Amino acid sequence: MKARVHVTLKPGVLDPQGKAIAHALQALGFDGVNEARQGKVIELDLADDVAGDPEAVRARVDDMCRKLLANTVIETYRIDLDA
Amino acid sequence: MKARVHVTLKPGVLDPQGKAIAHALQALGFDGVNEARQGKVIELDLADDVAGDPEAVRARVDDMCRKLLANTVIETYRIDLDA
Amino acid sequence: MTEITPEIVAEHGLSPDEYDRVLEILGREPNLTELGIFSVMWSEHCSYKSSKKWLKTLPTSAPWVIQGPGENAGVVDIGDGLTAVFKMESHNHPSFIEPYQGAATGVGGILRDVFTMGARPVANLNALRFGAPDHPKTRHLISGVVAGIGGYGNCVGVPTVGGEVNFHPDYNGNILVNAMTVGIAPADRIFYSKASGVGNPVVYVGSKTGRDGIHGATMASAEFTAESEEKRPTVQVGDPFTEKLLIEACQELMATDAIVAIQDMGAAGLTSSSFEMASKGGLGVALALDRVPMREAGMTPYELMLSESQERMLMVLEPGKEPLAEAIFRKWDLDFAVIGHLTDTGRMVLTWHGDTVADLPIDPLAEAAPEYDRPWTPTPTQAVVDAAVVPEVPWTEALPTLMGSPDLASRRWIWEQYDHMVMGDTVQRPGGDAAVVRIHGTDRGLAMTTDCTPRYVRADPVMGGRQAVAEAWRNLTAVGARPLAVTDNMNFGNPEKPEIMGQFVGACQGLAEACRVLDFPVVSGNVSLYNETEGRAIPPTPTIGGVGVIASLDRMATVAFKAPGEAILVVGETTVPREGGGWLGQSLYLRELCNREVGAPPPVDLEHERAVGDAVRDLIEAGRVSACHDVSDGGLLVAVSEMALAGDLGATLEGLAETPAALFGEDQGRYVVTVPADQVEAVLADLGPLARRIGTTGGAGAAATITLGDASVPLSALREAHEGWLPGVMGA
Amino acid sequence: MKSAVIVFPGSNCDRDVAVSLERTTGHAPLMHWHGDSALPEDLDLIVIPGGFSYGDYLRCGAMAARAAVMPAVRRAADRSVAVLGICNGFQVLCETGLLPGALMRNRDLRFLCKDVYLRVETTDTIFTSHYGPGQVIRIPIAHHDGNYVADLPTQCMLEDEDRVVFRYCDAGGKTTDEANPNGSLDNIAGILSEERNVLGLMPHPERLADPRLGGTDGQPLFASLLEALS
Ligand SMILES: Nc1ncnc2c1ncn2[C@@H]1O[C@H](COP(=O)(O)OP(=O)(O)O)[C@@H](O)[C@H]1O
Ligand SMILES: [Mg+2]
Repeated sequence: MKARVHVTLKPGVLDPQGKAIAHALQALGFDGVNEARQGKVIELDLADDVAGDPEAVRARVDDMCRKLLANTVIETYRIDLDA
Repeated sequence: MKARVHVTLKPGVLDPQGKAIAHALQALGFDGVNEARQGKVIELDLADDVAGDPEAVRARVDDMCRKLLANTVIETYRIDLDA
Repeated sequence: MTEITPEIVAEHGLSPDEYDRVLEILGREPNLTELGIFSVMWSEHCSYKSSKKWLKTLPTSAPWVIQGPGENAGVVDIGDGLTAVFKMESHNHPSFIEPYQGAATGVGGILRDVFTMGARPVANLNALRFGAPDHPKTRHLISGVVAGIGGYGNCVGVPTVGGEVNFHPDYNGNILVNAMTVGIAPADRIFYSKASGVGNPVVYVGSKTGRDGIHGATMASAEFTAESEEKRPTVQVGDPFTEKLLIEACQELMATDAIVAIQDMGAAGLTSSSFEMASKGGLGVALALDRVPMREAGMTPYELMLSESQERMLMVLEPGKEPLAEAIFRKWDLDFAVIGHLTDTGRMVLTWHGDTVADLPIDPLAEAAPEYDRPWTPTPTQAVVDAAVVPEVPWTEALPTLMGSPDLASRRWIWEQYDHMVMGDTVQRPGGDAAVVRIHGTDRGLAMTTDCTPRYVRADPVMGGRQAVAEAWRNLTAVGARPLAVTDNMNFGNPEKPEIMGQFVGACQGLAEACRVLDFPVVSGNVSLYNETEGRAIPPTPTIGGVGVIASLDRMATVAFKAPGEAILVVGETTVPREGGGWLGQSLYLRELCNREVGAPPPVDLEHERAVGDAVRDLIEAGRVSACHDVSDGGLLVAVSEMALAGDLGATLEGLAETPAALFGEDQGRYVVTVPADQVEAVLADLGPLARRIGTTGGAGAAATITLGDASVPLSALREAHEGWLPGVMGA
Repeated sequence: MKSAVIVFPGSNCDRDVAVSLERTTGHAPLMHWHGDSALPEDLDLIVIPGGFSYGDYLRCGAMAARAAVMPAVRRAADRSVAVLGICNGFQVLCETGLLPGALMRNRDLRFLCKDVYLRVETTDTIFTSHYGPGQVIRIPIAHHDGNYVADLPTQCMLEDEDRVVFRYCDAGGKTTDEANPNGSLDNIAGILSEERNVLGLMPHPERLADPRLGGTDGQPLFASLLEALS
């Protein structure tokens, strides 16, 4: 089973990378990019014995996010589960 | 209109960050993570005059990916458009 | 309009008395924006209300001091028309909450303090204190803080060349991150923050303002609780790339004569920068806040005045120079906006799309800020530890243990994450006594170090304060530099507790005494109070950053043994208090091998310190010593071992009593030097009773040992202990 | 020898390499701003220096590779002008496609600044003729993303065409895994273009080319260029 965790900066938190990307796109002649924000996706491949009940898996991945994958001071996260 | 670009390492390219994540999860007592891979998501907020025909927008974002957002030597990308 | 209730006043960290003073100054109730401004201006962080009385007692002048405390950074003359500009600042609370960004923005902030004055930053240092190595949070904090310091400094392209690290359980809930920057500026082009010229434009440059760290300054002034950790206030995110552009743009503008005054936006951002500039110039200022470049929609005047967004500066320009300045900042892709002008009203008037949203008198607010004479009690004197009753662990066992102990183990794992060579002038990299950076294009050097031994300060704040200054002076001397001046970063607990205030008062006294005797004035500094968690204070930590100058890099000393067969001398041993004894109170021997952190710390005899240091420096300047290292943590045998490791050469020692006191006592004012064999007699004759020979260098590679009497320890075992500890803790 | 150093916003070893060039050649190189798309025609050497161009945001070197000056650099390279990319410059050259492969995050994920040993794999280049074949030299690295990757055909091609110029090794010249500071494929530290006029390398030869800084093993690289290009 695969879980995909999207980690993004909280709204309002400065995103220097995003800012630079928007700027670079503009310099390359791509007009009309109002804003760019950069986040991470972490794809986890979970062993079958761990998988099973999606709610349990979700709770487990949520725990991973809070403990390691996201820095909740400045980031938020979203979990997608793949069958 | 928002476009979301997912940039991930090509299969077969070693992912030191993903490896470290899998390792750290295990050290935290999360068993059963076979593999972790880390990618980027770049969220673009496109001006309304640019938006419009989804196919044109997609072509445009694809162009951005090839010109800047992804390094196709080691990365692949996927584009999602939000209405 | 928001009604100002006592709750709102309290949330802004103002006491009822202080609020009464607000009412008195205004003659009316403040609105929320005004209250916010009072609150940050009168926070401990900006007003120094608890510490000012004592900071005034520090010596701050010398013929070579060009600018002492009171500006963004201190300035000292280093000859040839150049100056060194430096300061140290803490970012303790933010680094505990978000180690990477907290530490990174700490570096960014101190860099701005220095380049605001017209200097090009040439080096960074960092003084770090973490909790117990085995505390569950420590690893995460170390890796985040180190990555953050490196991430910022490396990207900006300023080498991080030195620092120090201590571990103690009393930092478990409150780590210290003190960052120092040293810059070089031409003596005739120093920029100050004093505004002048009614009508002159006030200009905002750098990054846009967002809702970053609103109330950061008031937070940094309040004690930490588990609850405040939960609240997770918005932490500022650093953008080192923008900082690099800002440095280059400022340098470019500073080469013209467009700038009247300049001030970075640090804690309390736009509020304190505009207040300080106007207040120093005795002027007023009118700002149209709607012109401030904003990152987010819907920002309010309150937020704009309190935001701590990074990488921003405020300047007063010569009239008519706006287009010139704007062109430079645009070239570097930075925001530029004329947001107001200076007035003769002595007031700060803020408008928002034409409406006045705040109108405050500047002087009463900036200068009549509260100043407290807080009650204090002196720290009780500790008994002197009798060396005779200290358990004796054989030195062959004690030495490897000490070399691999948390406070003595190598910090290589840390400094290898810092680019310590960029700019191409790092002549002494981390690992020695002081880092040395060549003054670009010359053959002279700036030496720099940070020092403090918190366990000494806790046991005896006066002596510990002296020791911190003396050790910094000694580390500069040990590379052959002439010490010039210091910056201090006073990290203490809650000053409302008399015993904590007593530590502060004692440390200031010790600092002042040492600075005076050593001719080593304080030119800048920073105070961080309320470093407590759940009522438990950190060990008092007055970190000293010292800077000195080396007249010729050909006459510089390093710690490494250079060749076999050279004489090893100890210089300055006359302070040993008792026959055959050494000072074990508060020593690492006592802590690491006897598990006791007790006793009075080693006394610092300042006259002796000076005499010994001057003699050692004379030897170095005359090219008569081949290596030099001061004796500090861990004592004599540790100092010798560090020299052996650096040179990959062993040592055979003689004439030393095999007692913990003689080998590991931490008596102050001592150096170990090596001298080529044919010159020993002459050097010993010149130094007289100040020096004695304790051994000979020798044995290379696998055969190298530290030998004393019949016993020896392989250098390889010491290296393993020394280099292995930190990577072991960090799991890599 | 007429040389230019390209300066991007965020470059920070531009001055360092200029100092080395000036020490070698006796005159200062041209410092060329990234936004200026026209390079002088008579250059012998273009240096893309180390640093954090555009903050290394998105990917190291990615934005610099798309800067206005880069088409001119490419044209110069096509005309056989020597191009030297150091550290961030190597990343930029890979991102432009002037050199094959890519540089990823270091194996241990940490920024690393320290001296490493390199083995000179070929002296048949304008950059390394002053070294001996197989010579072991000591030069600092300072990077977060120096982990060289390339696919198998590329790897074979580099090998077959003698285009690997430096490999990380131990003091004795052995290319062991422990001596590999960042996880690079085959311990690769620097490679050449097909025409052998473009060199990219992660270590910083300009940082140990002055006895005052503790070593001079970087100096022969500049001396080789001087000899080849004047
Ligand atoms: N955080 C750090 N960053 C960079 N260098 C450090 C750091 N901590 C320690 N060092 C370096 O390690 C060496 C030993 O530090 P320390 O034991 O504090 O020296 P000393 O006893 O001479 O004051 C010094 O060269 C110092 O600059
Ligand atoms: Mg020392």
